Amino acid sequence: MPKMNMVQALNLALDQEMSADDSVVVIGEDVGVDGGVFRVTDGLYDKYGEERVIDTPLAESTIYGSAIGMALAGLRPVAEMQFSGFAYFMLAQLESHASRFRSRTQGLWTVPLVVRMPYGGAVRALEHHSESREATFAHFPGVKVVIPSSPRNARALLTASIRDPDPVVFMEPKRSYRAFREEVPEAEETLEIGTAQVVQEGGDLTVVAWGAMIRPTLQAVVQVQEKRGVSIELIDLLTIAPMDGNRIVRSVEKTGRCVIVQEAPRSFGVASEIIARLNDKALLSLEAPVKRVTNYDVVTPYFGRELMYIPDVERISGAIEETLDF
Amino acid sequence: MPKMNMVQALNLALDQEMSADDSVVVIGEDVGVDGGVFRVTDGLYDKYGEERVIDTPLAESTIYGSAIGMALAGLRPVAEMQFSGFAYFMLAQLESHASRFRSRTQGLWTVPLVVRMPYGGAVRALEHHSESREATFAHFPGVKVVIPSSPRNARALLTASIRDPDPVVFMEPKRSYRAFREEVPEAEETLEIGTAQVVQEGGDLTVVAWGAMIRPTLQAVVQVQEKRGVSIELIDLLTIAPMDGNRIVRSVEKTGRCVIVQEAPRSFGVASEIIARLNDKALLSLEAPVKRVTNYDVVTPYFGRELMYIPDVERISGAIEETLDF
Amino acid sequence: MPLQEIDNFSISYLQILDEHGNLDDELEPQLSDDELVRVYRSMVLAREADKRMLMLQRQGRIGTFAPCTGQEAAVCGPTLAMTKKDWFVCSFREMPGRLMRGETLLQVFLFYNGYEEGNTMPPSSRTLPIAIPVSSQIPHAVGIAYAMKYRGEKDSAAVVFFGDGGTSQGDFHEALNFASLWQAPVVFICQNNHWAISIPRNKQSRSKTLAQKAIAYDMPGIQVDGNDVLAMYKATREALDRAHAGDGPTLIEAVTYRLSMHTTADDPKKYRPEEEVQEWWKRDPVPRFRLYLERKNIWNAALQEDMETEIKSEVDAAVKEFEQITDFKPDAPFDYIFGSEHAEIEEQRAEFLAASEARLLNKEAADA
Amino acid sequence: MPLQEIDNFSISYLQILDEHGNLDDELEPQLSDDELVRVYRSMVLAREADKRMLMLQRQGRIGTFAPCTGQEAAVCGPTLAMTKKDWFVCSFREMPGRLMRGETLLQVFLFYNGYEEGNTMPPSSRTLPIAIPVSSQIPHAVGIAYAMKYRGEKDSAAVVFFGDGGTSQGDFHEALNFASLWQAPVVFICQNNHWAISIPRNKQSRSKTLAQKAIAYDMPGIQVDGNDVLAMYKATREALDRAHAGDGPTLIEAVTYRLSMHTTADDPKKYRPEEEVQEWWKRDPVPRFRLYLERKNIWNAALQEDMETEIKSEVDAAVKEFEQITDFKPDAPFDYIFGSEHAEIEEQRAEFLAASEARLLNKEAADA
Ligand SMILES: Cc1ncc(C[n+]2csc(CCOP(=O)(O)OP(=O)(O)O)c2C)c(N)n1
Ligand SMILES: Cc1ncc(C[n+]2csc(CCOP(=O)(O)OP(=O)(O)O)c2C)c(N)n1
Ligand SMILES: [Mg+2]
Ligand SMILES: [Mg+2]
Repeated sequence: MPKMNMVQALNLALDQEMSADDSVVVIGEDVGVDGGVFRVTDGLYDKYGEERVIDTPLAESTIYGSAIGMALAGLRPVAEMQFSGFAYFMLAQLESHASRFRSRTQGLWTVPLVVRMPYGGAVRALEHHSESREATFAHFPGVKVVIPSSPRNARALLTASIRDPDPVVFMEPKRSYRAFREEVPEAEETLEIGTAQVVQEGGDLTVVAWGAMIRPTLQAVVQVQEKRGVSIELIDLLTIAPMDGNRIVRSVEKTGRCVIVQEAPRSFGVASEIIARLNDKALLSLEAPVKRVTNYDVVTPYFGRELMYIPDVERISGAIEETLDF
Repeated sequence: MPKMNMVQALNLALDQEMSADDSVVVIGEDVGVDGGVFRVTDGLYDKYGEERVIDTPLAESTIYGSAIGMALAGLRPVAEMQFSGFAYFMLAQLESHASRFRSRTQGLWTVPLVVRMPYGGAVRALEHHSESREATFAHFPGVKVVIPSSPRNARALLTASIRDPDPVVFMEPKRSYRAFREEVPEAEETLEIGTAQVVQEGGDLTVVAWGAMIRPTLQAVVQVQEKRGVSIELIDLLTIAPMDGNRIVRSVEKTGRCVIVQEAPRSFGVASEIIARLNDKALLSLEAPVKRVTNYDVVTPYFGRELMYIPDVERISGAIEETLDF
Repeated sequence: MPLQEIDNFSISYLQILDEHGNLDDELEPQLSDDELVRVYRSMVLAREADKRMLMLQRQGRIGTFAPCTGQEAAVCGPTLAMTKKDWFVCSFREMPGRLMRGETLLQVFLFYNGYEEGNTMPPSSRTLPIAIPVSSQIPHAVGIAYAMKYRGEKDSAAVVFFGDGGTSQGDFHEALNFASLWQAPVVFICQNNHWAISIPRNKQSRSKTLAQKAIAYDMPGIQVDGNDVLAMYKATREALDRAHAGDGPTLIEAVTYRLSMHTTADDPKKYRPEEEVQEWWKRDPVPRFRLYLERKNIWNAALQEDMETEIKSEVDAAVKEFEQITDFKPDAPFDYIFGSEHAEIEEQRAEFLAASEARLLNKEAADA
Repeated sequence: MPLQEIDNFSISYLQILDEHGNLDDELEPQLSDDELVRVYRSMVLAREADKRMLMLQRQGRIGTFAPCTGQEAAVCGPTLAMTKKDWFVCSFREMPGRLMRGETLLQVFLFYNGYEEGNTMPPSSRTLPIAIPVSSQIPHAVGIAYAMKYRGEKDSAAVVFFGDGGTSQGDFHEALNFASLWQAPVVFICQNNHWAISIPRNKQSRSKTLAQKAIAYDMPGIQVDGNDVLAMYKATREALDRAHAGDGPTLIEAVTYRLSMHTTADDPKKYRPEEEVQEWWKRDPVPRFRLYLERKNIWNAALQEDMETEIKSEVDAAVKEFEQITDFKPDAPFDYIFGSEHAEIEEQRAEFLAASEARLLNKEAADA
């Protein structure tokens, strides 16, 4: 199996789906000739031509809105928002239409449409290039929100998203784009949307994380395990909505303790929803309050201060230890 | 004190603030000659003229975006979104700018800008006119989100919002616009933003609600109190963000039980954040899981089915009883 | 070369049958008698449906709706020019066109009575459901047109309707720009009915015409008498021909008038002079077109009477049928939220059903 | 009146000093020698700053930035035409103008090194911070202009900059429409530098000029040689005069070129032919304007040399000063999230400070 970084793995998924199905088209700013500002669509323009790899004018609402039209007419567009920070411009189209066509028409009309967007911080970027707002999308009924964490699951989830019958917001942790390589099978591979994954099993505490947070979380887990001789279960959420709450509940029923690592600001984030699910179904199993390790409720500072705000190994391991000690 | 409905009370707040301060201007679709589709701005056009009560073209992003400019230049605009369902069109301006100017410039530039929007269901309206998406706004750091529940607190909170130094999203429960009257003092009155209110004290269980949910919740509370001989504390959130979590925590430390009533779909809503705060600070006081009474994670159905989906007295009282019995 | 004129543009106006019934023979489109009667009947049916729905709404038997009275020609003319292979993408005020596309009054009534069951025009109808957020449907039409072009369906184009207010939205601008760059087969039809709720046309844009907005995109733009069904037909037909031939999009401004209220929730007296409305009643598209048919000797009072009787009973029947339907599946929203099954949704459905049952039991207990 | 032309429009082009240094005497603006030298120096300073920042970026000493090389005339000409009472509303590529408005290189470097401390032009400067979401700043300018009009500040207008890519955004359209309806004192300056990252101008819009988009709003629109600082000055001056006189907004398309990369994160070789870039170097606005100054006998090689030395040391000094600043308050973001105090924020600040302290202690422990 070839080793790939996440950019290459995403490119592989797009390439294979495009080659298998000519209804798959790619649309966005700079996705064509330039191959995307992160090179995720590199080579596709040369291979599939400008009709299938569509360089658009600078207008997020109509990139997404016209992709809705394409999906209604039978295509399977994969739209790109250059950065998730500019996705607010298309939120009306997502909320008003993509998420609603199926319900509006009792299943007659559907919008199988993936929108990919790099998200998250720690890449020394300018303002608006560092946010992590999965909760915003996840709160819209009818939208699936997927966040991979590694090259292999990124490829499998993107493939599954393209084949999915519903609108998918596919958020790519740009910090992880080139951070590491992993073996990715040439042969097609998918992962079920709506299913969280146990990265490692453990009995003393459950940690839930997703996206770029998986790597520092795993480091923290290993560190605390070594230091304290405990075993920690790590769950990678992978799908934010609809959330696989039961997987987390089962784990916490076993471990009794839970830490959630969220890159986004604290309040009204995904971690709160996880806590609510644990409250619903596993309250009596809890031996300590669930701990949220998150960014704070401030505007993400420019990159000079950014790394002090995003959860890091130290804060995560600190939270794990505190929760073990409670 | 004159008795007013919420529309009149809001109108009073606008009128008094406009008369006291000529930097206050009103801007939006149909807010002028027509007096707003719900008549909240009725009479202001005649009184203050078209320069201060600005009928705009149909373009939410620039209604809000130009209001940002007015605020930067020293005015205190009160913008109206005709319905919260169309506020997605201006979310980019809210997230990218209104919420950020203060942080961006370390306090040098600020955006004292209120955006009013009718929200919520149960008024037999067409699609997009029934949603309750306070959580979407609340998750953006730098934005204050305020939801009144009665004529009197609506007036006091709108006055406070107009005087607030920060961007405020002021969500008006349209179902409550004309549902009842209340005495509202002529003399100016404000309520502190960021502070929840105890509507009634009680020792056996805490109920938290906001907006249009306050009325059915109060009914349910009274019903269960009578039936069961218990005393229930009812908290009206009033400000969604920044949330007065400590007020709820103190209450639940006392009662040990909590029910939250949320008109919005369940997942990633405000109720989850409240549960997370209780988990943080009052977990050991909890004698039962916190119960969420909410809409479901579906697209709000058209009005034929809508009332089955929005929390009602029966579902609320059922949840209270279950939580008491746990 | 200091200050130099480098380009110029013009905008034209099309009218074939004027408000007095005068006809421009040279421009008269060649339509069969059947087609002429079909479009006339559609206009009359729509007018009658509006009336009945207003009554039903006032009686609380349906919810809010947006009447199309006065704009029948501006909607039916273009719809007549379309084939089933073309896509009909509308806003919320084009019921006359929807009926021509095959939607039934039953569906219309169900929809306006708050049931998704009214939205049952399938994808094969190429008729999209109503879109409420102003102008949000325009990008859809452009994407559909792109798909048609991509699939090589040369006789398929998208026709999209929106209001004068709609021209102010960002989506209008972005979508016209995309369509122009893609040379996509789209016909943009602006229903300039002079009002966007209480905002008059001249407070929506300072431009003298809305058609001239096409110049920004190097797109053909034309202003048409929107109360002249022949002109609307012809302008759309020509735009569709261009679209089908691969020559790209067109913007048509239909100059018409909203003779009724914005929606049943609106009171136009608050903002609109009654005299203006009266002026426009004189330009009513329906009698104008009837006169044309009569002059062509394909219509007369007897035919009119028959048709009116027929339409009335058609509407009566639909109202009756619609009010008999009551077995709406309460938990249908859970069926249609996703195309795949998810535990969380199913758990919530169970909770919903349990709550419904509890409600029922309580009710029975209370009733007993 | 069947098919009838009802309106027509034209677009003009302004150039005063052409790329060979030929001057149109009649159009030449009457600027003092001081003003001419001031704007020339600004252009040269900006060019030098771009160079240095590119170097710093490559060395990891600052972060991503968007060079303005090639567009100095298109930015500095308009800025020269403004007074302190006018508002400067820019995008992310107008550093030359920001410097003219009083921003220091120190502020620029701090900003691009990831510190809000660089954003310290106060409201009294009437110079807004950089706006990154494309075209999102245009509505702000319109609102500011409205406020000026409302306050009766007749000598104040807003000048707003955006790119050719920016014309595709909905906010561009909506804001121009508002400005036109309000007859607000705004000058819209489109920096048509022919590229929006990898998208060439002709894939951004099919219209021959971007200036003609003004026709959609019944607004004066003009295309100007953006590499001719005299023409840019003059066009802006006239637009500002109109704005100040209450005659409303103007759209100016500055035809210029992005000689450098989009940002330091971009590699234009991937999409842009080198020959095109070379062609545009021949139209470089800086030497063209120098020639003009020399022909006017207010500039020569000695003055040039002195100025270059001065600028170099100015930039050196700023770099040095900037790199000495290291005492950034870690928890400043908590100070500036709201204008009022809130318990939740303060509790989180305490948590943040505790975590920072723990991190420090851990580090000391590890180091020991
Ligand atoms: C984005 C959005 N904003 C506001 C509304 C509320 N609204 C419904 S129709 C309307 C006016 C529409 O005017 P126009 O486009 O001229 O169409 P008309 O109603 O005249 O057919 C408004 C403001 C809406 N539906 N969508
Ligand atoms: C709304 C939005 N979408 C995407 C981007 C990413 N982006 C930054 S600059 C740019 C191109 C801008 O082109 P243009 O408007 O011509 O300005 P130029 O960069 O040429 O100065 C893009 C796509 C952004 N900043 N904002
Ligand atoms: Mg209209
Ligand atoms: Mg450009």
